[in-house]
Amino acid sequence: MAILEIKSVSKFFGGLAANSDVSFSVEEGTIMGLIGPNGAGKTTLFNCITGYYPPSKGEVIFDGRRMNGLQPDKVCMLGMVRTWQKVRPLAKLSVIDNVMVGALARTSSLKHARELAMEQLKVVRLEHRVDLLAGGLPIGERKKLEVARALATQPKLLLLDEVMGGLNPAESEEIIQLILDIKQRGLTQMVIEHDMKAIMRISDRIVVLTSGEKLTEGTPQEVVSNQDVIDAYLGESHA
Amino acid sequence: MAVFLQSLISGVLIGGVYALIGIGLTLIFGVMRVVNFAHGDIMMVGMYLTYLLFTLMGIDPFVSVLISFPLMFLFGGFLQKVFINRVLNAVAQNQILLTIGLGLIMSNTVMLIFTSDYKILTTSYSSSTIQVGGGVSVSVPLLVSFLITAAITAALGWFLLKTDTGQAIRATAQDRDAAQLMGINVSRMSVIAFGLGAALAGTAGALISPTYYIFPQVGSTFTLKAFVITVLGGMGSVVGATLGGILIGVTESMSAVYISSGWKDVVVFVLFLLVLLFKPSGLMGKSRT
Amino acid sequence: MRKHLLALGAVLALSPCLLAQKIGVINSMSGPEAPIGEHITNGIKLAEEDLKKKGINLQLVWEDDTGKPQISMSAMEKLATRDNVVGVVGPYTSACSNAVAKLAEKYRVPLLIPAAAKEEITRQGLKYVFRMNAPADKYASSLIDAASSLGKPKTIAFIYENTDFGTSTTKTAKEYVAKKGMQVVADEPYPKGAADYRSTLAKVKSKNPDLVFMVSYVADAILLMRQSKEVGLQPQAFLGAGAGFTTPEFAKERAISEDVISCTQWTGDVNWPGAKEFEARFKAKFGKEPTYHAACAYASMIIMAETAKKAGDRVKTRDALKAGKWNGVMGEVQFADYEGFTNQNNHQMLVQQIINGNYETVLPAKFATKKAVFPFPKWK
Amino acid sequence: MTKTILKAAIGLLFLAALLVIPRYVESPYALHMMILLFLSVSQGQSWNILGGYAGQYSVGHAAYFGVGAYTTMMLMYSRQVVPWVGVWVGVAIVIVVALVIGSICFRLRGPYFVLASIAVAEIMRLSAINLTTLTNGAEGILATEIPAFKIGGRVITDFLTKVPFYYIGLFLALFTIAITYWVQHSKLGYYFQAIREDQDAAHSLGIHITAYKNIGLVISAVLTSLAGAFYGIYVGFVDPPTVLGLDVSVQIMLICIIGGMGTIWGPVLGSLLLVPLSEALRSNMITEGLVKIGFVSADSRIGLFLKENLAHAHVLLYGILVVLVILFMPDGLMGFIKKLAPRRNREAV
Repeated sequence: MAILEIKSVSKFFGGLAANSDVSFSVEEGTIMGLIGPNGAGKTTLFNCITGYYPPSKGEVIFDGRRMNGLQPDKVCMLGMVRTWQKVRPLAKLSVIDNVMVGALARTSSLKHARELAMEQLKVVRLEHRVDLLAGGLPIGERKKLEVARALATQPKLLLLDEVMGGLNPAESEEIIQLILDIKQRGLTQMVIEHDMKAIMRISDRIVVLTSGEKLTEGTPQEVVSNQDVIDAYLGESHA
Repeated sequence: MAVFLQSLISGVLIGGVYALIGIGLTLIFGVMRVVNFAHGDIMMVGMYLTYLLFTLMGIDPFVSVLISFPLMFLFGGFLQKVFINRVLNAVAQNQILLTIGLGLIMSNTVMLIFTSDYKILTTSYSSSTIQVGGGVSVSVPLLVSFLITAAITAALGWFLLKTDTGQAIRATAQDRDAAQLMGINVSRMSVIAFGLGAALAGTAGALISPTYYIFPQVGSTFTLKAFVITVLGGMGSVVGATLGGILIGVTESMSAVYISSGWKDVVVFVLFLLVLLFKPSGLMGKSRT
Repeated sequence: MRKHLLALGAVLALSPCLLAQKIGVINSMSGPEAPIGEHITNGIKLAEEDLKKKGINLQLVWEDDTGKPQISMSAMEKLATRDNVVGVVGPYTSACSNAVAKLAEKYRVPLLIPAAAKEEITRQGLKYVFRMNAPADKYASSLIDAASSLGKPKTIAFIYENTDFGTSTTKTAKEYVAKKGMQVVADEPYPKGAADYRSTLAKVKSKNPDLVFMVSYVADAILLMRQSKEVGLQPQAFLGAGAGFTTPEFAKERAISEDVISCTQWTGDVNWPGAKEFEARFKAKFGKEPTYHAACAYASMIIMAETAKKAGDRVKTRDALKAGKWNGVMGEVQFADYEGFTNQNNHQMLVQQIINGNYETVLPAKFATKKAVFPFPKWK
Repeated sequence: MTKTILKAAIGLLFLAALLVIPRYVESPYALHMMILLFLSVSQGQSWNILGGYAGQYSVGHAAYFGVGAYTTMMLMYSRQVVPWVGVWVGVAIVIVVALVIGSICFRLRGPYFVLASIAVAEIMRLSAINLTTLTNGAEGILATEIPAFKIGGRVITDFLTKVPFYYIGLFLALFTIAITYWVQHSKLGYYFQAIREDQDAAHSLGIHITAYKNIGLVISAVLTSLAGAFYGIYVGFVDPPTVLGLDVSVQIMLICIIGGMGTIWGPVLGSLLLVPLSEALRSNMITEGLVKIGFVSADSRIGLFLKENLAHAHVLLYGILVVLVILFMPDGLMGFIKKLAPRRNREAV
């Protein structure tokens, strides 16, 4: 069953189309990869899905419900949560407090929230950083913190925006394992990623965006063998 | 009708001076994203400078602009280098508080030196007028200051559009990081912008002195006015600030006549809130995403 | 240095004996009211000097209230309970005086208010609160009476700053003109320090009033008159109620201040004992002409100090203030109970007009130095 | 564990000391200073909730302070409503005002929010000046006497001394501290801080930004209005500049910022510094002190200069203090103290 359906979504800024007529759907329990060159409109699409921008045209259907016009907080409460390409830790709060803010979406008890938060910190293996200030963490751990915080809101669908960006290979590998772990727990994910190798490994299906439009969609194998995709990527690397 | 025309004319003329204060503030905000709460106090310093030049050396307030403009430029540059520069990356409220603190220091230092007496500059033309007919008169000093304001605004426009430094300032205002990458000396542009802002505020102070009066706490009224003007015109927009200043001048004088002089400032603030609510980018500002 | 310390030690050791002479001063020495506060300070300094000559060594405890009532109250608390003063002179503003008056009553400290205008201050039946100056209603009544005796004005316009002083003076004035059957054609409060009054004045001009009644401090007074001239406002008389219209700075602006009628608590040329000398000495010492505030403060301090010296403690000082009668720079002073006032000096206001750049007393007749110019001549 | 007990014991000791002070201290001046201190703590703490925790830097808190003070005084003056009833009317009005202001100002961020909050407070001040029939305009409202507080015909206090005010002030200060403590240790506090740290991130985590900002504003405004009402009754006089002026807003904000924002003890620390300091400067105690310890002689040029000018210069020193704090202790005194204290487990990596 499709948990998320994107139906002909377009987003215009002034006269410019950041997304035009993008459609695809994400099956429950799978990982959908979203790739494309810089400026292809991946993050804009995330913003449209999670309520930061209202789509100019088209519909976003999540869990059978039309999401257009809903604010991000409502989107989160309905079970869809995102992370940020440029990490946004709550710098002056401790690691556990950061995750608790996420957990408080589902409970009003601080005690309960703390338990939920500890669980998620264990999932991302940050349990040894509980009392540090989030602003003081190194980048790799900040990325994990973002994931833990998002997980603490108990989503049905997790949207990860370049969660491996800026990490070294060892750290990336940890994140890949983390994403696969999360999949094991039955959570649907949508992942924007630049690292082609990584995305091939984790994705069940991949959507390719260029200049705001959907170029193609398919399994990793189908996508790598698609001539248009090769051109688009070669085009980018030659530019 | 005479009342209407009289109010319109004096509103526009006063608005010209307001515009000058607003332009200074908008420049500073544009380049540094710092809301300068000491702006009115800088203007006050300019007024006292004019007063000193007038009483000690007998220099006419309008002529003294030639001296006070560069002096105030240096003063502004100094403030930027020594104080403002340190909080450019700090949170907004710290910037605001720093400028509030600087304003307090300025007004109270001036008070220690000059006492808090009201100073009035009386020139030979202080109350001279031109009759336009129909019972409508135009204040000569106000008209002169309006013309000087117009000239300065035009010169500033030319500077920003046509010179390299001006373009660099505009680039910095548009995107600080990008400007830096393009090799623009951003911190120098900040000093220049703050200097210019201070010089314009000081000049406004000089121009208004023959028709107004001077006291150490005069700044706060003008600080608030400058904010209203800048927001109205769109933070960072020089043309907007010019129009905003004139709009505020006219609004004040019209509401004094048709509503009540007691409520005229309320009208201005309500207008301000309405603009903030419905067109936060200002009347002339481009919306940023 | 050591000598100073020794002297200081002696003063400290002797201070209980000197208690009788400890007098508090509350004044607005900083803040927006500071310009007038300075006159009060100087008036008191001159009084201190004169008292010294008479062998009364004062120990003044100065308190700055910055023009704020709550700070004024702090000052009074401190003076009454920590410094144990015999009496207090001040504060300047009505708001501060009002707040402090209650405390004076509570601590039973004689309070002599030199120059606050609000009527209510001495209308609360407070036994320890005395006031030197005539309250706000006198400004209005003496000016309007003067105008009525000079001509037959039927309409009046009010332009006043929207502060306590401005509104309360205008309020009593409006009540007074209503009794006199005059019609109010304009009622324009303005915020202090507005740069441009032209539109307001143009509006007033269109109503063509016989009298223009203004309440302003000096800077606005000059601005208002300049701009009145600009827009050609031409009533039978400009009446300036106190404050700004009675200052030397205003008189100096001859192009716009000539023939303006104002009223004041005090002038240097009035034949009250010592008034002329006070003016001359004040000018010599501080380089400024004294305002009535200075004279009020001077007289208040002299009276307070002499009374306290003789009486010794607070209660006796109060009784002596109540019973006493003086004649000095403020003319005859007596703290009387009348028309609902308590301990109020029923002070004679002077109506004056600027003639040839000088303040000339024109009414009441027995103090008059010149005949009034009426109606107001056409603007040149 | 013993440490917590020790802390609690010290706290209780302090509290007990504060409670018995009026029994042993008779000087009304000392009590007055304490009352000013309590007032300052409650003002700073109220602002702290919105400014320090939720990160919404209102420079218009005079609006709530003034409405609280004015409502109570107006009701007492013209309708003879006893102040402890009037206070709650004030609170009700302030809630409405805060929600209106919130719905306007919270659409705006950063400097725009600051400017809008100033504009609203200025509108309130000007309205208080102009609505003379309601507020008595610039003349202000003077309450000559406060009715005695009775329960069932028994007079609890007649407000003739400072003692009742001392206890009300103490209660108010403790109450605002308790509320802050409660906020910090509840979901609200977490959400406020999340909004302060990163509004967009907070939004994505299911936080209804506008709703929580408004909650923060209402709590802050209600507490501020209580402080205002207390001020009005204590001083017995309100007029537009003293309770609605821009410098009131700035003062409220300074207490918290100098002390340290977003901490429970910041505003307390700020008040402990600012209240005595401004009093000492104002009343020339510093010069007197310098003279007494023989640092300068009273008649020397420096001594005379200080005597003449230090009292005038207190606002100047205030300004210098603000600048120094911002430049060198951006997290306020609390932050400075924390930095000095051993870092314990705060070290990263």
